[in-house]
Amino acid sequence: MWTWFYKLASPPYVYGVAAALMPWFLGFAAIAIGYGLIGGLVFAPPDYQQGDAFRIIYVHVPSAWMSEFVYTTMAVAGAIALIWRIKVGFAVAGASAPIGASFTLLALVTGSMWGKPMWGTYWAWDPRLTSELILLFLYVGVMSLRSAFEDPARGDRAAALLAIVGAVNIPIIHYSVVWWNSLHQAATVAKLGKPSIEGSMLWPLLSMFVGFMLFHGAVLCLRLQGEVLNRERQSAWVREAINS
Amino acid sequence: MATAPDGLAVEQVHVWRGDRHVLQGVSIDVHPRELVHISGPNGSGKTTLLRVISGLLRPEQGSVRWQGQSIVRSRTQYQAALAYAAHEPALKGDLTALENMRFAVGLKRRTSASELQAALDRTGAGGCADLPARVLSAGQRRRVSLARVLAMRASVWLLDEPYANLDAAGSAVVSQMLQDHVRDGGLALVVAHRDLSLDCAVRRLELKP
Amino acid sequence: MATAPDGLAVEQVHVWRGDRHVLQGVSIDVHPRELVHISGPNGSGKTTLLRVISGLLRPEQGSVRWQGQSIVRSRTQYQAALAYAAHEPALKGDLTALENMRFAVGLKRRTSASELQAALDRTGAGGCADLPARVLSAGQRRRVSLARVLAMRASVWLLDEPYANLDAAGSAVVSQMLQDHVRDGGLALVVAHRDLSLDCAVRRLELKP
Amino acid sequence: MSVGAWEAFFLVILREMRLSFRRPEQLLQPLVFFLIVTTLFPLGLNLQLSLLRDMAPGVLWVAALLSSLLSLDSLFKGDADDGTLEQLTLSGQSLTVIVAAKTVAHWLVTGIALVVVSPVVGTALGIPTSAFATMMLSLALGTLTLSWLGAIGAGLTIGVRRGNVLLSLIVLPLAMPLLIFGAGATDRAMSGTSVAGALYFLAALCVFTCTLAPFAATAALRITVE
Amino acid sequence: MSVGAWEAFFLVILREMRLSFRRPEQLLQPLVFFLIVTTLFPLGLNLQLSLLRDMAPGVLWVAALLSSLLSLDSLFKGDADDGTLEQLTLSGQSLTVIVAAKTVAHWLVTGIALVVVSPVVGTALGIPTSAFATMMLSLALGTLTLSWLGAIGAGLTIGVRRGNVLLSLIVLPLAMPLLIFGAGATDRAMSGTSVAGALYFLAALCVFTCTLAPFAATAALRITVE
Ligand code: HEM
Ligand SMILES: Nc1ncnc2c1ncn2[C@@H]1O[C@H](COP(=O)(O)OP(=O)(O)OP(=O)(O)O)[C@@H](O)[C@H]1O
Ligand SMILES: Nc1ncnc2c1ncn2[C@@H]1O[C@H](COP(=O)(O)OP(=O)(O)OP(=O)(O)O)[C@@H](O)[C@H]1O
Ligand SMILES: [Mg+2]
Ligand SMILES: [Mg+2]
Repeated sequence: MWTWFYKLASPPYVYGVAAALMPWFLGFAAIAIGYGLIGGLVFAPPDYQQGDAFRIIYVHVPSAWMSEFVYTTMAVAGAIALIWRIKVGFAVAGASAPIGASFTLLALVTGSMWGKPMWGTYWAWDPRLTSELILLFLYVGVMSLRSAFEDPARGDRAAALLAIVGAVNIPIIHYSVVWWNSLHQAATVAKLGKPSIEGSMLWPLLSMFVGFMLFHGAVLCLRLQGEVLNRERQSAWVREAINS
Repeated sequence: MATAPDGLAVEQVHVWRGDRHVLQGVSIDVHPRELVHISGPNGSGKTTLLRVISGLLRPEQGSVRWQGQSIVRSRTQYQAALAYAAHEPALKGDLTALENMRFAVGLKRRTSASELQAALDRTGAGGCADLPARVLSAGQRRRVSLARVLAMRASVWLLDEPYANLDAAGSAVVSQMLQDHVRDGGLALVVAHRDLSLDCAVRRLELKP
Repeated sequence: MATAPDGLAVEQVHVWRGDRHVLQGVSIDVHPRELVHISGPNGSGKTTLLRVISGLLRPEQGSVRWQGQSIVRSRTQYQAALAYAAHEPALKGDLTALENMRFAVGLKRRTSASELQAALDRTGAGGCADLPARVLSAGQRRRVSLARVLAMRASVWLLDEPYANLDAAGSAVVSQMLQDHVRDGGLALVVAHRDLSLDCAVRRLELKP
Repeated sequence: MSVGAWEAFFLVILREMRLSFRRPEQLLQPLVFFLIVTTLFPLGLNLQLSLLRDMAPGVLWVAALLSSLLSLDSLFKGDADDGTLEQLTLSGQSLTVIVAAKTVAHWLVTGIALVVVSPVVGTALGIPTSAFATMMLSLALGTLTLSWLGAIGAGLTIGVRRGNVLLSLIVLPLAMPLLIFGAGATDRAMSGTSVAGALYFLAALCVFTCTLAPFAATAALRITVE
Repeated sequence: MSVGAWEAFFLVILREMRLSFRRPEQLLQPLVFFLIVTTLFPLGLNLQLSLLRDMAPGVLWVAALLSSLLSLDSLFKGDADDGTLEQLTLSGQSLTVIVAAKTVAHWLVTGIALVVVSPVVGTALGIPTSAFATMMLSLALGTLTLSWLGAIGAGLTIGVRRGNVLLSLIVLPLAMPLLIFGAGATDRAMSGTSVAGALYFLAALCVFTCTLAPFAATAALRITVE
């Protein structure tokens, strides 16, 4: 019953799928991000309080969401790899970590750029901000643990385990605004029911988010190809793929 | 494929370390009352093989079976019946020789201090029983680690160069230990660079570099 | 009292460890072109004696002189002329064999990578030059530590069980090394549990337990 | 004559205790570290007492985290270096039992001691006596949780050079919720507001970790030992 | 063909650097530890921002001390465990030269890195840009002094189990004046008063330790190596 699952997860198959999907992801990402940028930077009205400074929201919020999303992907891929001994899972987890760390860094940087006009300081020790910083530490921990091992197989497994253990912190980061009164914006978009944001601001934001997702998909495919090739460099199909 | 339901069966074990293919399909069946002398030049993979057989290292290919069952499945039962003495004597420097024995052997079977002391006496390390392992000489440590093997009363012995660092008297003790173990129905795999001149049948497994 | 102005003189060395009087007045004169085989049962103080002679350990009584001078006085000159290989091979696991050699030998004399590689080749560890020491087998490590002794070009060799962990080929290399060293005017003190069958005069120092 | 899991558990605890008490001065070290970090603070700050009182719970908790963490680094390292960890792995006992015993022993030696001296430090930092019960209870729960998190981290970093730094990099982010709720509880106790919420959360976290961490730590060890 | 003292000094520095750079990600670790410890405090303090600014110099200095300390523990320990320290002792070079090289290499790898990232941490803690020069200079002097003090402590604690805790016991009291004057200098720079006094004192302390500590550390090593 599981054979189809294992076949789907076999390295050559994954390599082929990733190679085929990559351009599609990239193309749609360009469209979605294009619409989001134009809609957000040109057509959306300036905020009545913040003026044009609020426009950084179009990068900040999607990258903040992505930072959590990618971590979850990484932990899930790691769990699959550890439990069912599917090597491709390690490749996905390994490919995800630097992407997620980059999104986290982007969210931190855009957030603090936004913080200067809003709160008058680049950094405040607010729970949301601190927990995002902790997320960055988690990513750094996973990446350095992976590279701390001489034997890549062990590094993979150790990093996957750490990613799973660290996943406990994701809900804490997400609900930090709810649990502690904080400077930071409470949930405005991702609220059930009616979002408390105007349509002409909302749609470009959602589009940016979709675009970021697709872009992440594209980068993941690209990195995944590299990871798979590197891991399977001894095997026959890689030699063929390279020679052809 | 004839497995050995009452012994140890190593089947087509392959291990790569870094870029080296260290174990290239090693197979051997060992039955009770058998002793296998593993030899081969330095770096040929003897230690690696013992670690695979003990279950410390999982081979990339191949399997090890104990009484017909894969040792991955029946790990705890198998390891309860196993005594492994590595290159290093594995003693805690801050504990005395006797305490070291007590905590290592105590996890396998209930023992008494007098039984442990008897094992130490047998390997000639009785005088060191109450010294912290830190101050023991290389040969004394080796003797303590051999006494630990004795006291475990295991049926499978994996010994990595048990003769190293021992003086003539010590070497004689090791040979005697091995003979008695095999005669009492145990099986043993012994890595040694010198010839074992034992009073029992010795099979040889030679690893190529 | 006849000192040996061109060699090593150990005079009435006494060492207590804990309650044990380990070295009970050991004396020996060693001249260039001489090799001393130190033997004795496990725990009789062979390693302790080598550590005293190297200057790592100060004896409670007695002294060690090199070219007529107490080694406490002329410590740096003496130690520059000394190569000591202990029980453990003393390699940094994160550095490759060659790097290990480079940093250890480099403090004694200027060398080149090719010279170090030649020493490694001589002891049969040439193939491990670029592997981190952590992954080497016990015998390979011993070979690297012997290559280090070779490359130091010291006139005094103190070797603690150089034959341990080595295969037959390795043992032959050690014997050859020792003969060449003595022939070239060096002196050596070697701890070994087996007989040294060398093509040069071997004096024996037997320590009592 | 085979040895049951509980017997093995207590034997390993006994072993760890024996090792700790063999060097009694070392038992004191995490404590003294704790004392020193808490005194360093006021020194570095040269500020008024009222300010000091406000930051007391934070300082207390940070010091407790760090001192417990520093000693965690050697949880498996010593055994791995001298080869006894291999012997424990091959003992035929479940590795989880052994890991659990080592972790509990670590907490018995360092965690409890911290809890016991915390009133002294608390007094020095100006924490009122009325808050001591909350402070000690929260520290007890917190250090136990931390020992478990640390066991995972220590298992993952065996054999890594300078593992202690990597260990803190791995464990401290995981320990942040502990710190927030632990210091929060003490803070609330000082201001007389209700502490139940924070304590429940700490207790829940502790139970959660105690149930799952043994398996995670075992898995970590298995990955790094082979 | 014998090797001069300077040559030996640079060879040992090269060796230490090689060892550090063999795992480049580990170079970052003391830094990350520094960042994490500075993050811990605000978390533990329940986030009163005004408070934070007042204690910023203290937090910064305590974090720097701890992170430098943590990596000091392995200064001689690794070499002692694998027997290479014996080989270094027998190299025929003055042990003082070797100790000095190891200590300087330690500072080059950890101290300088701390100084370089301190502005980032400083900004996060609300230290104004005008105080950065003082902060960095004082940290540079402080970490160098600390490396030397740490070398003495590390020499004394070789061969002792759980050395790192003992190490902090030995070093931290010695480091108290550093902390008081270092944090004091930054504090004064923040409030705009004269910093010369504190900096002179730090510089004097640094020169004093750099002259005497090599001999003290060598003596400490000799005592424990036998
Ligand atoms: C360094 C500073 C900042 C960091 C690290 C940061 C971090 C984050 C994170 C992690 C999220 C996603 C939360 C989630 O839903 O899980 C987020 C969302 C958001 N951030 Fe920030 N932020 C920062 C500064 C700011 C500033 C200055 C503003 C504007 C006042 C802002 C406005 C928002 C908004 C509107 C959202 C969407 C909230 C929602 O609908 O859930 N952020 N930020
Ligand atoms: N990462 C690696 N890269 C390359 N080679 C490796 C790696 N790890 C281990 N090896 C090699 O694998 C072999 C391991 O051998 P092992 O320790 O089993 O030898 P052995 O037969 O026990 O030798 P000895 O008699 O010296 O104890 C060695 O040749 C070692 O150099
Ligand atoms: N603190 C101590 N208390 C009692 N005995 C001690 C103490 N320290 C060392 N010893 C004893 O001193 C002796 C040291 O011997 P050493 O290591 O020199 O032996 P060796 O001749 O090298 O033996 P081997 O052949 O086993 O290497 C050992 O017998 C040891 O038990
Ligand atoms: Mg071997
Ligand atoms: Mg010896």
